[in-house]
Amino acid sequence: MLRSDLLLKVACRVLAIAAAAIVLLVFGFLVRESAPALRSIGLFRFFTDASWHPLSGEFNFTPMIVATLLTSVGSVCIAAPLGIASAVFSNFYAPTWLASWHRRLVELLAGIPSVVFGLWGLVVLAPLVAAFGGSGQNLLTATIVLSLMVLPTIALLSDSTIASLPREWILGAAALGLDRWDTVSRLVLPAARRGIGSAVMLALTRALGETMAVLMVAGNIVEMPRSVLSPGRTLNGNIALELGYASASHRSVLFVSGLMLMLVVSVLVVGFSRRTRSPVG
Amino acid sequence: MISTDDLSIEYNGRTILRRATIAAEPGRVLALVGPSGCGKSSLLAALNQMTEIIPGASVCGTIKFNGQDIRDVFETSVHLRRHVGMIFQKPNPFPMSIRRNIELALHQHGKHSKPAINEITETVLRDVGLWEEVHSRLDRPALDLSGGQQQRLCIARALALQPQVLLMDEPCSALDPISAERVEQLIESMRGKYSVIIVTHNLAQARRIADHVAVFWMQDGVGEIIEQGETDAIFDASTNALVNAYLSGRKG
Amino acid sequence: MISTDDLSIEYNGRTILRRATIAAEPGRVLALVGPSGCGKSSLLAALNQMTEIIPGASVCGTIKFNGQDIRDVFETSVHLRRHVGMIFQKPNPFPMSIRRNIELALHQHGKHSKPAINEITETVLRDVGLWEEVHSRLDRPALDLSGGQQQRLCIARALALQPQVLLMDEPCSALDPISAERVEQLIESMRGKYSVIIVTHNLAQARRIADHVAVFWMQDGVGEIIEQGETDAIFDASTNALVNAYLSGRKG
Amino acid sequence: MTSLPTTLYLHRRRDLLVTSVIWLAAGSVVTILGWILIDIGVRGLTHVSYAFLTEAVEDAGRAGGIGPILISTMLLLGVTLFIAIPLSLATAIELTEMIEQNSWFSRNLRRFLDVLAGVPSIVFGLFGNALFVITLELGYSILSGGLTLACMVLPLLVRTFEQAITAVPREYRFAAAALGLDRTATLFRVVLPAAAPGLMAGVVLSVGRALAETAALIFTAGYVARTPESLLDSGRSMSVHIYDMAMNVPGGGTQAYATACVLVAMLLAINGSTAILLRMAGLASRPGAGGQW
Amino acid sequence: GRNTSVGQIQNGQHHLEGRLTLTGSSTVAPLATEIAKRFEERHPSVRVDVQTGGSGKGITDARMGVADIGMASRELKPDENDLVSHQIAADGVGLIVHKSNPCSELSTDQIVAIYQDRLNNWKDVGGEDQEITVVHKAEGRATLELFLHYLDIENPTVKADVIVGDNEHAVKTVAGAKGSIGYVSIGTAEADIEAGVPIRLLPLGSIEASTANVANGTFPMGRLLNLITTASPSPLAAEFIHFCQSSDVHDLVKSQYFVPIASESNVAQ
Ligand SMILES: Nc1ncnc2c1ncn2[C@@H]1O[C@H](COP(=O)(O)OP(=O)(O)OP(=O)(O)O)[C@@H](O)[C@H]1O
Ligand SMILES: Nc1ncnc2c1ncn2[C@@H]1O[C@H](COP(=O)(O)OP(=O)(O)OP(=O)(O)O)[C@@H](O)[C@H]1O
Ligand SMILES: [Mg+2]
Ligand SMILES: [Mg+2]
Ligand SMILES: O=P([O-])([O-])[O-]
Repeated sequence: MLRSDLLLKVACRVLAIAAAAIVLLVFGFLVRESAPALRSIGLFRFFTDASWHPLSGEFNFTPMIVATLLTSVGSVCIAAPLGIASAVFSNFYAPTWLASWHRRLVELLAGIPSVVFGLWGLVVLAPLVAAFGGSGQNLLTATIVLSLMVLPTIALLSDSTIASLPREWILGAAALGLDRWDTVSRLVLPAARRGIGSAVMLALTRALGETMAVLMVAGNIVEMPRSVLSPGRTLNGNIALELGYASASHRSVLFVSGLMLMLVVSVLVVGFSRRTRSPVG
Repeated sequence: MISTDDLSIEYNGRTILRRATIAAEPGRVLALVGPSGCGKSSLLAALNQMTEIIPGASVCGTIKFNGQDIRDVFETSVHLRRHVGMIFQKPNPFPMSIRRNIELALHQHGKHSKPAINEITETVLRDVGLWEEVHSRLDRPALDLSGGQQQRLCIARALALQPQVLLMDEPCSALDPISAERVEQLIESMRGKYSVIIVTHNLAQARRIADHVAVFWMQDGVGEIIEQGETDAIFDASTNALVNAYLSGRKG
Repeated sequence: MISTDDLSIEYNGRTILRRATIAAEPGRVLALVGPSGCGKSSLLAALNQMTEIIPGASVCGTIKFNGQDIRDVFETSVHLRRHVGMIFQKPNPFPMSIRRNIELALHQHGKHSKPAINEITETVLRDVGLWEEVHSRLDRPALDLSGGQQQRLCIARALALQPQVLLMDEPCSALDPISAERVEQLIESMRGKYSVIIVTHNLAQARRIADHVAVFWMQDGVGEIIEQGETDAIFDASTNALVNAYLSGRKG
Repeated sequence: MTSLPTTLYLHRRRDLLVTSVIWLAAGSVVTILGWILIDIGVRGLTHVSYAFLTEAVEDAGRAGGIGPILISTMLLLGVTLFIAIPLSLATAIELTEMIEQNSWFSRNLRRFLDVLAGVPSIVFGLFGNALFVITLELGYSILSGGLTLACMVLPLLVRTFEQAITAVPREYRFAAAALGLDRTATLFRVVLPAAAPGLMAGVVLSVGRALAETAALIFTAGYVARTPESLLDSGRSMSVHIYDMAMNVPGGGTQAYATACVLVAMLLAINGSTAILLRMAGLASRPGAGGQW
Repeated sequence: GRNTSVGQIQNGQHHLEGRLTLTGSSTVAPLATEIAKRFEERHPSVRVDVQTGGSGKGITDARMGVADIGMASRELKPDENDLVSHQIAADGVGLIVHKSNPCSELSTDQIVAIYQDRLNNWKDVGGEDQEITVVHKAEGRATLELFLHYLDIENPTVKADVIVGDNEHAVKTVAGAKGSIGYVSIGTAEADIEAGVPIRLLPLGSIEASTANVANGTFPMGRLLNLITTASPSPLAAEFIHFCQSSDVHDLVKSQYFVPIASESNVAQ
């Protein structure tokens, strides 16, 4: 092998490992910071305590885990159909000029700060949702705001997956007299399901990780949600809300919620990659 | 069966085929031959209105089905394509099971009963000589088949709709000689049942299977049909010097 | 010049070419003909060790350059390829300017002086008859050229390295007849200067331009060379029935 | 002729229905997102002026402009891309060109990056604070912030880079190899230039993501609204400023919206200029494969 | 540490140089930023970096030496008495309701009842027939501690409908929901009312919630904004704190809607 090629190979390997190592560093950091709490409180009480009042020594995370999963899964459930529809729209239904404008707009939205989404949710959306009673800051509002934030991710990645399908398939379908929707629903979407699946997965991790916007509209009460109109607090909202005011032991407990969140994400990611690796029909 | 009248095709305003007039007769095979780029594939695409979904393509002139303008006969191009099947140069089975590949179009065209579909599946797979080879693995991915098998599956899939016309764009050129021969036999066996229009670069093949031949040539950068007629007449007794040069391999 | 000795090629353990022995002589044109899928392109790929970068491909047997094993002559395949150029069926200029397309390989092979590069660029573009057409727009994207121009640019790009052997895989088959003729003339003009190995499906073309012909056939699903020799001897006086059938268009 | 008029009639009705649903879905996506954009524009656009872009922050942000904040944002972005692009490019190359797909290494590398994509931004903030600000003694600084953001956009960049590189036609690689280019040259002179539109799209997405980040920056790049004199100075990014104006400084609302307008304009400019750059380099992006129906 | 000041007094009082880092309370940060700017103008070789993050962070950072000065919007707790606090301004915490809410006054008992969910309709306290939405702050926040301390209740007994973080979060929440009640820094509320945000400050007992009443000491729910240092701050830090407490910055304190502290106290306290 040529010297330059060897150099490239080594450099890529080293940098790739470095990139992967960042996760380990983050994990290590979280473990280090949460160790005191885990040691003094133990894992069990995070699920069995009566409530979340860290200053009064009560540390129940369960409602927050539930709220986190509800809002992020819910937002993906809203965003996925819309995002996929938007990708199908720009590939099959929109006139060419409109398709490119549509793409551009969605791209633009991918870059709007979460604070701005949160602000919009707080100032515009929540008062509308307040018509159902309360402050309008609840899991529903949070889910809607989150779904808007992850929508561009799903739309753009699905779009590029669909756009990269072999054109022969689409011509073949047309030649068989399949109409547009049959082509999309029976051929394009099944063929693109891997790419779309990983777009949805990325959106889900993004939704799980979002902090500021959710914090601004979720209501942040630590309570088992009774309906979508109940307020709720997510794990990362919890960190952002309390960390700046936390004393040493309280702080450590908050890191446990960070660790918890990363575990949830890891389980989802590993589960997902297991599923997609199995051969597709 | 299907015919054109002074058909011209443009891509993005550039004419690539000028005033082509052809006619496919029921049960006969028409071969389109000629050098690359003179619009043979484009003409096929126009015949089943695939040009509609090719960005930038526009067609002018009339296409007739049994003597009537297709726009009067068929409500939409989807209806037309049910009667005019098409096979491409590169086999393009869908990324799903063999069975699904055949079912898909049947569903679209309103056949949903399981036994009926199974029956059609078996019939068409037998027709293309694939049944023996694949009947035990109908639910395996079609992409696992060899190239020749894939192409025959594509033909079977088109036959399932009981089309009246079959358009084939160099159906053998991506296949190994044995598969190619099978496909050729298949076309042979369709004579009398379907009207077939086939584009081929293989002049010997054209001679073997076609009843009629249309020879395309490029004039001033635009494709044209420079001669057409009975196969033997064209191959043996053409008076056109270009055609003779092309068919004898001296040009193109 | 370049030759093989009992070369076999496998893809993922499946042999597709068995014991091929060919020899390209300096300044002469060798044509490889035969039906699709019997390993002609694969043989070309093996000759300049492109098989190294095709996943699953493996080659056994020896390849010689001027009588010596290429592994002894050249340190790496990169060095070999500088002496053995290759042209593909589909013109594949890089998506950058015409000038960059030619410069790129020169840079790699150690030529950096601007005037020298400009000179080579002009020479090779003249050699392929493209200079008049493009000299005023050398910095425009190569993809804006027509197919025929692109193919000639690809040839020019290969010639810039002053290779001793040129491998061509159906270089005309994607071109319109006029471009194809120009490329054919170009090959004609290279006779005596380069050793050329060309794969073609156009038997007439093979006859027109080749000094030697090797005929491939598929035996039990594996490609083989069934006959080779002087062009006229093969076309007119082959004793092999298969070869005769193929060359006269009755098979394949 | 065995035509099936009833089902075909149904199909036509269905096609109309589906078409309306898809247009409706795409329309509502555009409407809601357009609503947000217009909301920002209406509340902030009148306040944007040349002075707003250049002046210093006054009265805790209620008065003056966002000059220093723009500069800090640019520097942060610069550091982020300077670190993240080579790192992600190398990782993407490793994943696409160097190792077997589906090998143990590639599977786990991908998994790690996927997990990284799910790390909450606030955790990135705390992590960056512990690692860069404290352990590496970089302090609250543009450098710390940029490094943290680089870790954050890494998974997104790697994924888009990977897609862009695999989309480069194999013919280019073959052509390059046939010209005797070695792997390094093939990669850097042929494959990456050919992938440039896709790579750019990835960079633009990541820039958007980096520009949008708040939580991670408060704890790393900090809050100082002065023009930074070096990369070791603290600097406030636009989104931190938006957050502060909206959530912490009473009467800062207009400023928050005006800053958001500038941010959106900046994204538009970046989007537009990359498109122009690519066109100038003769590297127009690929059209979609669906085509028109 | 990269944050340690190298402040030194050269040529007497007026040539200072070095860098100071402040972290902590988001309430104090905007004010500190403005004071820092003026301080830098007077001492061109000094850089004062103000970071935010919350009172808790300010106290921790000051103790660990990560920051030269911490900012806190609350008093130091008994377990924090290794540190020294320096008051720079005062602030009050007032109850806010939506502007359209006719309720004119709440007694302490009523507030407690509302926050403990024993009273949940405005008509019971002189308003319209509308449910009360209770806006509360997150555990650890200084305003929350002051509020609970004033009402003399424990946080776990509070049954809130919404928990918010920063003051403006509370303001925007109350402005967006007609039936809500919350509590924020009086300065914040006044600034927002001035800017046209539809909220209203409720009197506490019968005392008007206003910065004026905080200044004259009549408003009962007041708090001090503090700078926190270790027992021996660097000379530069000491000089800065001294400046913060001087009348030179009273206009800045007022412009940030806080109340200047009348008497100049000693840095060393
Ligand atoms: N989608 C398209 N957009 C623009 N131009 C096109 C398109 N498809 C084909 N062309 C051009 O139209 C001309 C005719 O192409 P066509 O494929 O019909 O020729 P052909 O006779 O089938 O050639 P071949 O024998 O190589 O298949 C060519 O110059 C080609 O470049
Ligand atoms: N990369 C590859 N991986 C696996 N199989 C391959 C690959 N390339 C070619 N083959 C197979 O090897 C056989 C020979 O292919 P090759 O392209 O060499 O034939 P050919 O003689 O050039 O045919 P044609 O005339 O169609 O170009 C074919 O069966 C083909 O399917
Ligand atoms: Mg064609
Ligand atoms: Mg080949
Ligand atoms: O940031 P605080 O002032 O609420 O501690």
